[in-house]
Amino acid sequence: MSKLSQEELLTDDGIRNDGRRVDEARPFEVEVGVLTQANGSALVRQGKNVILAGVMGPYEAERHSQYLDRAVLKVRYHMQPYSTNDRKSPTYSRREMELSRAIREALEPAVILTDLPRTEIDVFIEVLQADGGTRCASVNAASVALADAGIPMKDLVTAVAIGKIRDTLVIDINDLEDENGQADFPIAMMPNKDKITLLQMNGLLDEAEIKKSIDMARGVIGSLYTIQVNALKKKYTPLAVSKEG
Amino acid sequence: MSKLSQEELLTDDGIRNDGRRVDEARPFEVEVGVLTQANGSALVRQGKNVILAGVMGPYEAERHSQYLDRAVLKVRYHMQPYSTNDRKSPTYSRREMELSRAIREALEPAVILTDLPRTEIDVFIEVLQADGGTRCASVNAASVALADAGIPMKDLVTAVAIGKIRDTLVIDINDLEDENGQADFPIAMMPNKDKITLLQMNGLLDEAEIKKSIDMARGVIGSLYTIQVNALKKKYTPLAVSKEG
Amino acid sequence: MSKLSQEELLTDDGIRNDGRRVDEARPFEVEVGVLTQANGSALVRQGKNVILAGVMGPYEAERHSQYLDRAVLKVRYHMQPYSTNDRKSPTYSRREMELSRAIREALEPAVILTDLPRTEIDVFIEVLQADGGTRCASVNAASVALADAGIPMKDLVTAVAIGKIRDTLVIDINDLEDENGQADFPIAMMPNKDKITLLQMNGLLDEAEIKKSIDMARGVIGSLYTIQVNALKKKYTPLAVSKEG
Amino acid sequence: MRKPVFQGSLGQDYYEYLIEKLKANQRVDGRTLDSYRDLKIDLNVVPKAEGSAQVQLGKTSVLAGVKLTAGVPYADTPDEGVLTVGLDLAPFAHPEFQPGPPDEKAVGWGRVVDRGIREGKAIDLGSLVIEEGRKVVIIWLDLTLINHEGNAQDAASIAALAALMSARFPEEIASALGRDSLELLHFPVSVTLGKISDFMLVDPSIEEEDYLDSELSVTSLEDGRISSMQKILSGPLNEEDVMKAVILAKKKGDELRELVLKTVKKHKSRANKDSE
Amino acid sequence: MRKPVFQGSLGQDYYEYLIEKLKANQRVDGRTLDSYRDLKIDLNVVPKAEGSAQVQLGKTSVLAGVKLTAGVPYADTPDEGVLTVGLDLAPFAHPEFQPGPPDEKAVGWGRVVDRGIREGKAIDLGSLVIEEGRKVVIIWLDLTLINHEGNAQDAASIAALAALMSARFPEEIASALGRDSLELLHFPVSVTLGKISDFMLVDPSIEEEDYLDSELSVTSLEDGRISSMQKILSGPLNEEDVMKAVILAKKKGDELRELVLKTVKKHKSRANKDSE
Amino acid sequence: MRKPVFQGSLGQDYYEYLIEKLKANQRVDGRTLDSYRDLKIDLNVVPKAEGSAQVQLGKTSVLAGVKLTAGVPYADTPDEGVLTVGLDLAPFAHPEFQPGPPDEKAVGWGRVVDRGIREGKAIDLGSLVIEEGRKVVIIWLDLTLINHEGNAQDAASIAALAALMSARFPEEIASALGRDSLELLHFPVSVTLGKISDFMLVDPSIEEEDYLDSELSVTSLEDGRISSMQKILSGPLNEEDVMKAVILAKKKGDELRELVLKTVKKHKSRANKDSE
Repeated sequence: MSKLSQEELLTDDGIRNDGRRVDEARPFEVEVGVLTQANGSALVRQGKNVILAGVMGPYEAERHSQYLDRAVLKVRYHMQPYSTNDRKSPTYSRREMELSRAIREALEPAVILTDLPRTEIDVFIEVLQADGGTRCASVNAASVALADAGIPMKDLVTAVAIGKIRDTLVIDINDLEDENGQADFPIAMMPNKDKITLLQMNGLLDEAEIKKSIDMARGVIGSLYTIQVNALKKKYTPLAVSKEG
Repeated sequence: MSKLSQEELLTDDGIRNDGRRVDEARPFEVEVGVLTQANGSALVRQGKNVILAGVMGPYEAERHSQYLDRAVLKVRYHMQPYSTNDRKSPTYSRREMELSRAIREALEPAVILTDLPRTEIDVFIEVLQADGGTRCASVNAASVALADAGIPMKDLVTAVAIGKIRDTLVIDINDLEDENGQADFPIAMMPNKDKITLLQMNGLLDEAEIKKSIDMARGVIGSLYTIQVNALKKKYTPLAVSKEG
Repeated sequence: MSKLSQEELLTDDGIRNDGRRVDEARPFEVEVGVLTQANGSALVRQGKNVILAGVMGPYEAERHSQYLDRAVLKVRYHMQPYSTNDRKSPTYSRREMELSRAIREALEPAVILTDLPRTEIDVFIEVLQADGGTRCASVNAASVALADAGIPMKDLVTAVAIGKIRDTLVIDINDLEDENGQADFPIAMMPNKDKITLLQMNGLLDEAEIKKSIDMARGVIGSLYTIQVNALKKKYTPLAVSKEG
Repeated sequence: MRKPVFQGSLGQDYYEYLIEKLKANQRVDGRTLDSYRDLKIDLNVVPKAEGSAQVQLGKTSVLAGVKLTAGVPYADTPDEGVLTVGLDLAPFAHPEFQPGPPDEKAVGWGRVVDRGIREGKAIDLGSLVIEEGRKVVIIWLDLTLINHEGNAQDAASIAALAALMSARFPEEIASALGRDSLELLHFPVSVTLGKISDFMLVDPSIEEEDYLDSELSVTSLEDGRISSMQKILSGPLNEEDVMKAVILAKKKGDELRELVLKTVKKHKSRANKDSE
Repeated sequence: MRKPVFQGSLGQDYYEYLIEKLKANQRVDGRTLDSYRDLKIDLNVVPKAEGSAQVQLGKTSVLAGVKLTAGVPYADTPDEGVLTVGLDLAPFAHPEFQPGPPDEKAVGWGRVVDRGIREGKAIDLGSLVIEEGRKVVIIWLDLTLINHEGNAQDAASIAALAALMSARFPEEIASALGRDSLELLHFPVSVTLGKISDFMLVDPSIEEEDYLDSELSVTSLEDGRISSMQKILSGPLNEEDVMKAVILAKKKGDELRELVLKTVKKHKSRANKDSE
Repeated sequence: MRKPVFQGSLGQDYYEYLIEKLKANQRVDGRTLDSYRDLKIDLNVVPKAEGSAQVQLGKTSVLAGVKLTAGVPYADTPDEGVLTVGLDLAPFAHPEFQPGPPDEKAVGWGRVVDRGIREGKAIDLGSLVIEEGRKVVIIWLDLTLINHEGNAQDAASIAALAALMSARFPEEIASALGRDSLELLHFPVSVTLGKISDFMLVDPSIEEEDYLDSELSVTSLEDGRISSMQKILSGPLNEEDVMKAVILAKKKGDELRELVLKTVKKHKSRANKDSE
């Protein structure tokens, strides 16, 4: 991918490389129940990200990994080889391990694990197309899939990444902004509880920018959450990866 | 390996590169009971293929993989690094996994698995020298080794690969014919039942050629079968990989 | 590492490349109880080798690997990537597997395994800096760590490598002498029993040289043993990898 | 986990019900023995890939992604491009699938797709050389089974063909080769038949798969030739079964192929219109 | 193995004792909520490495080794050196650690160190080019947790910084680049805070870690900017928690950084004296 | 799985029977303490390999295959060919063997063969350079234990020597080097001794191996020098044991070596006759 200057990423008029304003999130679509063999599932399109999440379980956990007083939640985030600009090896990488953990810990506070002792719940996430902020889009897909599976939850979890371009904070960064920008700051929240469940930051931000980022994220997350909830209210949709499908 | 033309593989007089006629199988030898630690074993030489098969078991299967009403049959096909023209990595490859499965499914119909509930039978195959049609030679070795181990069987399984050279169907193709020919069509049968238990085809054949291939295979398989049976009637032979040994 | 001639390794005056005489061992230091989470531990500096050994257990062995009449001793020798002149891959290598076994078998005769039926004892060895004879230094560290863990033992185990340079036997060879010398002959003994528990030789030695090597080793081992015992008598030392620490 | 020999996961009663139906030339989902479930093909579903397709065969769903890059040829074929086929089972596609490297099943499905294309000479690998011995086109064809409701084999085969046909070279390769797509020479399509008792049926559903004695996948070309056959499962076949399968595979293969060609054509004309 | 949700390994009583203490702004080992355990830094502990450091934070001990070699740059950054960070858990460092490839925990700690350095632009990778596109400096930073008594994250971060600062190029590289060390532009230091109930405390001990609801590691630079943040564990945080953590991280980061800088300075002047 | 300390798989009675025999300088299979089982060597058993041999020591059987290819030397030895030794346990060779990467046992046997050859300078690696720093001969020596009835070590050592001695370069290498075979400088042969109680015996059978306290493999050359020693198992040895083993290893090594040399010579003269 060629390198872009800060000016190419954000014009003097405040327009970003994909035409958005600094406070404008990407198109966000959620389809629920798109798989038949999973207990719950969701397809999320966030910008050009296409993320499929499926939940298997709850089922009885194997003896050596079960807890007497709660469920075990496992998360596996995996990218398909064709999902990225350069072909990705299908082998599970350290980065995928790191993201799987971050996503799991983002979801755990919302799942009422103690309602399901001795069981295991598996969340499988496949990135079909990646466009920056895949971990946020994955959280958005996974929390809806968990709800679709009927797993008891305190709240949904909703996520968005704040970025910094040309010393300006921008909302819901895409691939080019992630690669060439000054910061990548993914945040997940339980919207109704105003609690942060995922927080990672790479880049350079000062104290004030961090505070402002969280406030910006809170706003977007409210809108995305509404879309998640509406999707859950709709009935089963046959899976079509393509928007036109 | 240098590429050969169809004319080099089959002369106008119908003579193949190793001197055989189109309907002539390669020399086929079987020795039984060549190993002392295996419950059954066989060494097969089919052309320049040298294949050693050993059967371990039946023994009690591990709890999580056992069936209450039948035995589990496992097959592992493995090539020694020195068995091929170019040195092969000793690591188990996808191709070896694919062939192991094909060989297992070729043998399963002949083994009376329900006579041995809760047990496991392991068939290990080592290719010591490869010369085209190793999967067929492996089936021939493995079915004799199973019989040598006293495993109850409905029939032996016997296999041969039909090929196509210069638009002519030929029997029991060797390495050069496999690499440079127009088709590779391995077939295994239970000879007394006239049932096909392995069938794979790579190349380009039309409907009539497919039918003719099966008929040709049936004929050869009858001859090979007789050699297998005779070998089983002989007593223990000390293992000598070399023919002169 | 550049190659050195025999004359560079040993002068006409009998001085080795690091200033030692042929019968002079390297500085040898032992610190005991340097780790808090291990049941026993020792840090050994033998020349420029820095070796850390930690013992976990005895703890109840897993069912499928436990013995009713004795403990299982496991040893894992591992080199840190920065421990060698060229960076070593952190992946566990065949050489590390080979050395782990040699060290385990060097220790086993000294441990009274039958005093601890059904248990497992794990000895973990990390080479922090390598300077020739790491397996001997590892044996020296591990046997002290076992004693520190309170594992019942018949004797300590003490080791040193004899080498051959310019057709002369030399004691306790370093890295350069190992790489460029004529032989590497590591020997471990239970000093009070005068029993050999590790013996490996690479190089070219005749019968008389082998005998002389063992006798030379016995002498050094006596001195090293005293240092091991004294270290065990001292109290807990906070872990400092550096000598000056 | 594999099922016991004489009993599928739905029990012996279901088996008898299934056989009863088959005797009346019917299947439990209402199809006849030689009819496929509905087939739906979406193209360019992963725009970041050079080619992509989603195939829905009933509720079975397979995604195919094609990446086209420039790379070094194999030492023994310096004058040919490279085709690499992989097949991944998404762990949410079926409760029995486990994450990790492809197992025997996945390898098998992937190899049949690979062989059907390669042996059918669908792609002229010799036309993919940028600089002999140094730089050729690498075709990465990656398939993902995202929902498994039976007959993953044929869905994968169709998805692979559709993705390859609709793939476009990245600029650098297009200008080096002077054309913008792979231009297939042949159009291999797999047709899978299952045998239960004495009945042969096409496009088995997942409920039927549980009771199959054996399965035969036959890949045919548009000219009626067969480029790959693969028997799986441990039940034996008769010669007549095989010949019946070959004939049926050609017939059904033609129907499936036509749908692929039509879909790709429609897609290309729409794409051309969009770019005008 | 992970602990049950509402109970650390020392039981419920210990939890109540811990909370009681925290209410009085005290911790079970006598510290206040915002105080670190004793920090000890030894440099050049592995002389065979180009740089090395051992950090002891209380009884937690981390070793950092830096190897500097010449190698080929990544294809997409031909004008930059390469930084590679690995973190290994010595199996004797804690009873729950297993030998083998790094697990989720080890990967996490290593990545925070990596990102703190990389995102903080501590090293000018552009200055590490020997021959553009062909030969650059490869920095192998390997960390080993040799005794785990809590807060491995910060110990690793400090060890990494100290090892990088004190590293010296091998002769060949030094003469090619015309300088003998990495010359850091910034000095990132991680400060880790744990949250138990409503209390935020720095530098959690291993006993406290067992009862933490969540943990936040904040890496700051000497100019007050933050180069990396990482929340772990499954308890949620409020916005105020985060902002409180950022402020505390800057303050404590300054203290820790000063000690690193002082130690390295002392070491270098001693090394110079030795070489005179 | 390893056996309990004080009991082999055939029980305590067998142990006492074995000791009783040993006291009378006899072994359960009728041999004296210092006699080998029958040794049979077949050459060129895998004609596709450049060299190969099957060794049968009693019923223990090892196959050695040598492939000779041209390849790139190691960076630190640009003026030397490469020797690579691997040893594989065929899973049918013994009920305790598992398929998969070589375990501790297999690695150990392979390494002793490797070291015996390498340290004994049997092959002049410096004579295997086709183009310095770029192209040298790679020797792939792969050993397969196909039937394990005890003393796999010595069978592997003899098979390796025989295969190397009888190997012939492929044409391309032969013409580049101006000779057609490896031309060994020395002939290392391993002799393995087992210790049970106070008895040392050579060439232990598999029944005896179960009761061995320790084992010592000594590789000697034709000039009486020792090129490798390896003690295994957890029983200790005395100095006298070692020296006794060395003396016996030289004596028995000479006998085994003579048989190898004779077999290779016969094979070569027959091969020459065939090619006339």
